[in-house]
Amino acid sequence: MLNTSLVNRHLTITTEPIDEGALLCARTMSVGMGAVVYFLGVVRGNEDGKTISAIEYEAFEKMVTHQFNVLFAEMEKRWPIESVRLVHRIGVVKVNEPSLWVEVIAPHRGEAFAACQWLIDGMKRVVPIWKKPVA
Amino acid sequence: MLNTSLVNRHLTITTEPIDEGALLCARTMSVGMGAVVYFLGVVRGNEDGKTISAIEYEAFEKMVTHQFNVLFAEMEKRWPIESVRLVHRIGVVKVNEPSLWVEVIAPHRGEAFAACQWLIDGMKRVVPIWKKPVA
Amino acid sequence: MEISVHFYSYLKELTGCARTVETLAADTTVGVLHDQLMEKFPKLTAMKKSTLISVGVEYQPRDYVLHDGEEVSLFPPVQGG
Amino acid sequence: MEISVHFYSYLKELTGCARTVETLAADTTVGVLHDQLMEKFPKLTAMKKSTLISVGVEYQPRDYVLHDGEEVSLFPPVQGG
Repeated sequence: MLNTSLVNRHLTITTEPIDEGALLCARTMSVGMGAVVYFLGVVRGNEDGKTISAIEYEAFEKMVTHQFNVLFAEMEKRWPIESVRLVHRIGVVKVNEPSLWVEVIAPHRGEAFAACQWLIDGMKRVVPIWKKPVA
Repeated sequence: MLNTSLVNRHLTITTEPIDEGALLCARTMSVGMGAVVYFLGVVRGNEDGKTISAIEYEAFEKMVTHQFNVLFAEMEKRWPIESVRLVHRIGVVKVNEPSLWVEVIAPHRGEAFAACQWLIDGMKRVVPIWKKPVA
Repeated sequence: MEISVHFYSYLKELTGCARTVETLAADTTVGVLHDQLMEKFPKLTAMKKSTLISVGVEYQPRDYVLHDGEEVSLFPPVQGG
Repeated sequence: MEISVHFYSYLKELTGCARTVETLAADTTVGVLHDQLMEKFPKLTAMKKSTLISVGVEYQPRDYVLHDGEEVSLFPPVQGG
């Protein structure tokens, strides 16, 4: 899908650790924007009551990219966002390390929170990524 | 109010610019935590339809600190959060610069989003800070 | 008794001062103090409905009974963030 | 026609392979292909209800008619984040 919107879209699917500092430095926002909502999903030390050391994420990458772009397009129709950036790590992610980073920039707080939560909910419904706990 | 909870509470009211990078470096979270929600309120270039260059924030500081601690205590009763950190800038804050930074860490996403939004709503109801647009 | 009163934000602009000291009879309530302040600073009257009042660092209702030495603050709706 | 089928996550563990190629009559639907795969890999049957099916990068229902050369993927509910 071609990104014909004026929204700044950034999507990275990577086996590398998520570098929040670098993502922060790369942020741009215009003077009309008043709200940045930022979410970090971090691997917890237990899954279904069992202690784990990591989670291995598997992705069907070509479809992941497409489905994220479908979600971005729908999100941009629903809310006046200026920027959406999302990084999902795949492969083995150790406990206490982030697997997901999302940032949404919009004029107002309510829009930014709603869009960010809608995007994560949508991801958990349609984006083909799977987890396997590592003991 | 004495902070007798085990929650990591951090509150700063400052005339200095908000240093997201430094706040990011100071983050700590235990292995049971899965979600970080982070909000940045940024001064927009217009207020009530007029173009502005900055907003001047005035605070009744002693009451600000007390009212934030009341909100933190209530938030900690409602949601199993591990950490809440909040920085509010006062004095003159230029357009495109952040006036508010909030971070909430909890085991799950829903709790972290709900607690963070509740805290900001509460702030806008009871914390004595006022804005004056600067032309 | 003497009660120190502080004004914040545009209430300060309406009164032209950040602080005043009021001499009140014992057991005066916040509401009576507010009425007395509106007589002294008539421009406060227009903001009567939206004015928030704290004693020390706590919000208090109009029927709160003041004690000697307490600090009262009057301010408009808050706007943090 | 020939249809390439990919398995992801634990469906791959149930079939013991990541990919298979099925020979099908023209106008075969996704549902018929799924039934044929469950015959070939009986362990898939237990997951029948929760299995998601895409053709290329789009989700498709059981009545979607397949075309020669299309790539079909079968996988369990997604769990990103």
